[in-house]
Amino acid sequence: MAEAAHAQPAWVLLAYLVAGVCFILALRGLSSPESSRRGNRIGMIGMAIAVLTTRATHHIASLPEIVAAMVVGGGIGLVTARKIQMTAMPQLVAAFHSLVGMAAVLVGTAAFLNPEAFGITYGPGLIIPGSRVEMGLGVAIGAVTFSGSVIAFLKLNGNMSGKPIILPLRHLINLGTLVAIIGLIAYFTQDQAPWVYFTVAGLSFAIGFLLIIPIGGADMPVVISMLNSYSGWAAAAMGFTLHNSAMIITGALVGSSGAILSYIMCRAMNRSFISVISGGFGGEAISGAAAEAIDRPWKRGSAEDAAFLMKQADQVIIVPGYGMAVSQAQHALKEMADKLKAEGVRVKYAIHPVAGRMPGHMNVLLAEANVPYDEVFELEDINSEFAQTDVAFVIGANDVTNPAARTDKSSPIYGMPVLDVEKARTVLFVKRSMGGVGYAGVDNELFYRDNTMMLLSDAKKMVEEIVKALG
Amino acid sequence: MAEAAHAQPAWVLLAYLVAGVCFILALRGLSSPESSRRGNRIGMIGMAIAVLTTRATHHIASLPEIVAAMVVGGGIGLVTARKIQMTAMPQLVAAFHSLVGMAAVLVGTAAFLNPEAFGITYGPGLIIPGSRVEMGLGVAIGAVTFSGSVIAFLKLNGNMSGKPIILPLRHLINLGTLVAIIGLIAYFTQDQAPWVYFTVAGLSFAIGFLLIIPIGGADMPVVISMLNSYSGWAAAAMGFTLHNSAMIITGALVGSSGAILSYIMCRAMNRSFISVISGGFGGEAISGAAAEAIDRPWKRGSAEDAAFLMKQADQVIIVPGYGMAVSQAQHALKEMADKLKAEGVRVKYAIHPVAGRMPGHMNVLLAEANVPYDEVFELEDINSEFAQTDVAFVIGANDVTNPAARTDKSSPIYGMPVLDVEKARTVLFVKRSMGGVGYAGVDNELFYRDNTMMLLSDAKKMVEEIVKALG
Amino acid sequence: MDFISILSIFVLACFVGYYVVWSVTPALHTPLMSVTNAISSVIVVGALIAAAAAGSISSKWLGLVAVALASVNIFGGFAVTQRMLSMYRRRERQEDKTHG
Amino acid sequence: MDFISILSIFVLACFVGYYVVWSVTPALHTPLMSVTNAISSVIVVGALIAAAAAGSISSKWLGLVAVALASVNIFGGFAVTQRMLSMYRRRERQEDKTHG
Ligand SMILES: NC(=O)c1ccc[n+]([C@@H]2O[C@H](COP(=O)([O-])OP(=O)(O)OC[C@H]3O[C@@H](n4cnc5c(N)ncnc54)[C@H](OP(=O)(O)O)[C@@H]3O)[C@@H](O)[C@H]2O)c1
Ligand SMILES: NC(=O)c1ccc[n+]([C@@H]2O[C@H](COP(=O)([O-])OP(=O)(O)OC[C@H]3O[C@@H](n4cnc5c(N)ncnc54)[C@H](OP(=O)(O)O)[C@@H]3O)[C@@H](O)[C@H]2O)c1
Repeated sequence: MAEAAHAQPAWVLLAYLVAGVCFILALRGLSSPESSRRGNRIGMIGMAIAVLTTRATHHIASLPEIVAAMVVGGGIGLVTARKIQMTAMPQLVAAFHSLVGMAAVLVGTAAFLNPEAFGITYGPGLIIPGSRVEMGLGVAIGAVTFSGSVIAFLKLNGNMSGKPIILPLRHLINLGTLVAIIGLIAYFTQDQAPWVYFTVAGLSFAIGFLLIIPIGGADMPVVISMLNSYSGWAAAAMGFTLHNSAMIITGALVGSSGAILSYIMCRAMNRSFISVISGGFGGEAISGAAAEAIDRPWKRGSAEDAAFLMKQADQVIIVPGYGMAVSQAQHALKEMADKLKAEGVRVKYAIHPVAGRMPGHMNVLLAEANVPYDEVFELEDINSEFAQTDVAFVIGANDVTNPAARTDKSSPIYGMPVLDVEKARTVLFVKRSMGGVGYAGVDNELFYRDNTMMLLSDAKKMVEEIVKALG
Repeated sequence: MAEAAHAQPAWVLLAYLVAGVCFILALRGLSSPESSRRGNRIGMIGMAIAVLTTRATHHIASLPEIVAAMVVGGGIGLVTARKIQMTAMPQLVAAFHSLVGMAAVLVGTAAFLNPEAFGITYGPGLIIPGSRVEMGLGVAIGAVTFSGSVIAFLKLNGNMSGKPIILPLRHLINLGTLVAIIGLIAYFTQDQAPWVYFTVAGLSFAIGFLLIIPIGGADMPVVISMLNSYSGWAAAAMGFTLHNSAMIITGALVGSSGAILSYIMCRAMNRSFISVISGGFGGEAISGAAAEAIDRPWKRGSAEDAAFLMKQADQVIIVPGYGMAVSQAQHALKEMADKLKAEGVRVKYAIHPVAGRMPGHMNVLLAEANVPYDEVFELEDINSEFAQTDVAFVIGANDVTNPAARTDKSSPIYGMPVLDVEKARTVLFVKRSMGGVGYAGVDNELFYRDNTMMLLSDAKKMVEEIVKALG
Repeated sequence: MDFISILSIFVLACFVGYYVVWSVTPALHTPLMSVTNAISSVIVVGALIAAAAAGSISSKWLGLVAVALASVNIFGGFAVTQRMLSMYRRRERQEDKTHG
Repeated sequence: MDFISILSIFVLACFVGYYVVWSVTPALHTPLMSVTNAISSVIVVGALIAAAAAGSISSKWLGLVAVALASVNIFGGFAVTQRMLSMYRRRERQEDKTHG
């Protein structure tokens, strides 16, 4: 009885292993766009194997209800997946994470209420102490994932102000809650009382909120990746409880993926992970430098000027940034590039690793607009080309072009690698205003350079006008 | 009783896991020279953990004998490691592989004779059928590794002619032997008779010889890698028998390493693995093209000419090949480069991925001569620089510079990437004769180009003369 | 499967995860986020066990809700990933469309 | 450890092996060959078990010979790898030597 879940027939264990391998292959497929679609299908197969194996090995008393639950959930998922705007991907990912977190909490609670079904008892109603720890950790991580993701979703979706909400004494409160959670999980191995379990769950929900509200809206991408990582560890903890290799492999994959993406983002922003998590940064950016800078002279251009300049060029490099995503200018941009190509201009896209607000943000938007991915280059591959380029067309990007990252030690982005757009013969900047700054809240000296022309307008409108001017 | 080996205490299993992880970290360290030394030490720690754990969990009746065996073996190993010439590395690796193969055979035989000690019985003297398969596979792979490596060693060390020895009907004989081995292993699960076991071992020794003798001496590097891979799979098979995770992890690491290195070599030689293994290629290279080519005009230079040309140069790129290894010219070469640097010449080294006779061959020789590894460049990183280089100094390399790989579809090296030495203003070739060809047995059109000067001599002697001429 | 086996699998899976994620091309980091999301709902296995069990009504309903939530993720996650991935195209095909 | 656990460990270890070997820099492929050689003598574990057992004299002597052979490899393999690796040096130190 005690080891019921662990004494599964060999083919079941094998099936879960195969499912785990399918998930590995799904991520492996993402090493290139060609193999990625096949990889995704292998991932689906893996999930089907996991579900069918579970279905086949558990006497299912309530098949109709389960099918109903899957149809309802699956339906909602499919419709959402079809309808969602590509620019809303960050929110979607946050929302989906919250569901995984909630599911982990529910599964943990079900296992707590009915441990026999999970084969984790060593006597009537008595849960094996090791499983209690795993269960406690799983529920705690799941709850943090849930509440944290909900806040991240609300901030990204604009239902909640992106401003960091700073409580007094927050570090003390967080630390206290964390210690309490760990202490209660330890105590849980001695006393299986419901109040212990539910207090762990409750405190974990609370700390999820507390941890995320002080973090500014703009820092949410790092938070989402971190929560992604957490949802992986939650799945792994459940996998330890159920001795299920598919869950353990998945947990490790998802856990690593989130951690590595957070690391990549922090490194590219030149900030430590701790400083992101401790919050208070990245709210509505308003900077002193911006206000004073407006006095400096700068050149304004029109759509016609831009069209004229680009038509003459041999090569134009387009540098998209967050502003392109906000105004959804990618389709218009593609049209503009096609027009230019028809005029014999070579057009390339230069993508900074953290342009936009999440990893790969610009790539997915350009792909949506049908830009072939072999015209799209990463920073290292194209940075040396700006010097031989006639026009750099910067659309809604700011920080990722800011030379202060190279020269000004006091700048918050100092040390981040940037695109050398200023080496191009002419630099065009599309943005809405001279005062508006980007994510890091700093002004960009390039706006005031001689070879720069500012195209002040919403990105999409400006590009559409350029397309018109190109005739 | 039956599952004795499998019912080990948790700390033992954990210790073997830790040992396995140490081995992973040891290979991981090799991703850069800086981390490699630490990695190697971690590997040693892993091995110590594995040995000490085994020692601690088995009642050792014969400790003095075991210590004696380790001291003798270890002593021989250490002395060999200290004395060996770097140019003899291919032989050394082959010799070491043969020992691993033999050890696997001996362990398998010991387990067959005394299965109780390994905890693989289900009744007095009766071996679990699954373990019989694993044991049979382990012994077969071990025996192939042993006899194959012995032949490889003899061919590489010159104790045996490098000529392929082609038996009539060899494919049929090999296939028959292979089928017999597999059939006997299957039969072994039914009948545990000694004759079955020892016939498997005997046939496997035989097939190791048969497989390797038709392969020419020059193809031995691929063979060694393949045998490396085999020794890994033999260790993994033993790991399945002993349910030992350290052995399984090691087996998978070593198995992959050998397979990947063979793949890299075959790809760089533009030959299929099958064609290498089926043999008959790469003996003493004598080619018709070479004899006829001698009539074409070519320019001969002296050490003084070479010294003069290089002294005048802004940049010299040195391209070492197999001939440098044969004549052990690396130290003299380093001296020459130092002299040139003292004259203000920029000196770089260009390494083709399959220059020499084993992966990384040139790198280790240059490292031995104290050439800093940041002066040493891989093909992709330096190939574009030849066009801006005054002198390409090709020493004992032939195939890796042969433009026929790009232009002549009928050439055996067609399709292999090569170093574009001919783009340099002057190309110096150091080799012993005009007729002598390289591994692939083809002449090199570059020898007869206008901007080529041939320096005919043993590589080491020629370089020493150039050093003298440089003053 | 004993605890050490599970632990071994976990440790090795962490190595695999580390390497496999670093080898993902940066251009596909957004699909990576959504596909990891989809696969992390393998937690549905636990939800199915809970929902299938006859023992406890409350546990059954918790399980059913968890099945529904995880299903949103599974179907939504894979579908949105597939939708994104189908947008990544090379120039060749592109040209076919434009000039075809 | 049951067979499936062992198999799972093996499968995952193959993935790890694949990635870890591809990430080895080509300049260190020769040391890679010698260090894999050294670690593959982990087969010494089996040799020790055989040599330690009291049951059978022949098996014991086979074990002892295997211990000796594997020891050649262990000590020789790691030592020659260390010797090779200690030769790979950057320019900085080099310069110290040359001009120092
Ligand atoms: N990608 C990631 O993974 C990630 C994650 C976390 C943080 N970050 C951070 O995000 C930043 C990304 O840099 P970025 O250069 O892409 O963006 P940015 O520096 O945030 O600048 C965005 C620019 O777009 C303009 N803009 C906004 N809406 C616009 C619209 N509708 N039309 C035209 N322009 C508009 C803004 O100026 P106006 O207001 O004047 O229009 C601003 O100059 C970096 O600092 C990076 O560290 C990235
Ligand atoms: N590295 C690997 O992993 C590996 C593995 C398997 C096969 N291979 C193959 O090996 C070949 C390597 O190309 P490579 O360019 O390095 O060598 P190569 O093409 O084999 O040429 C060696 C050259 O060195 C000369 N030579 C030999 N001994 C010499 C001495 N004592 N002094 C001066 N010159 C001497 C030979 O000409 P003389 O006789 O006239 O002196 C010959 O031209 C490729 O074909 C590759 O596919 C490499």
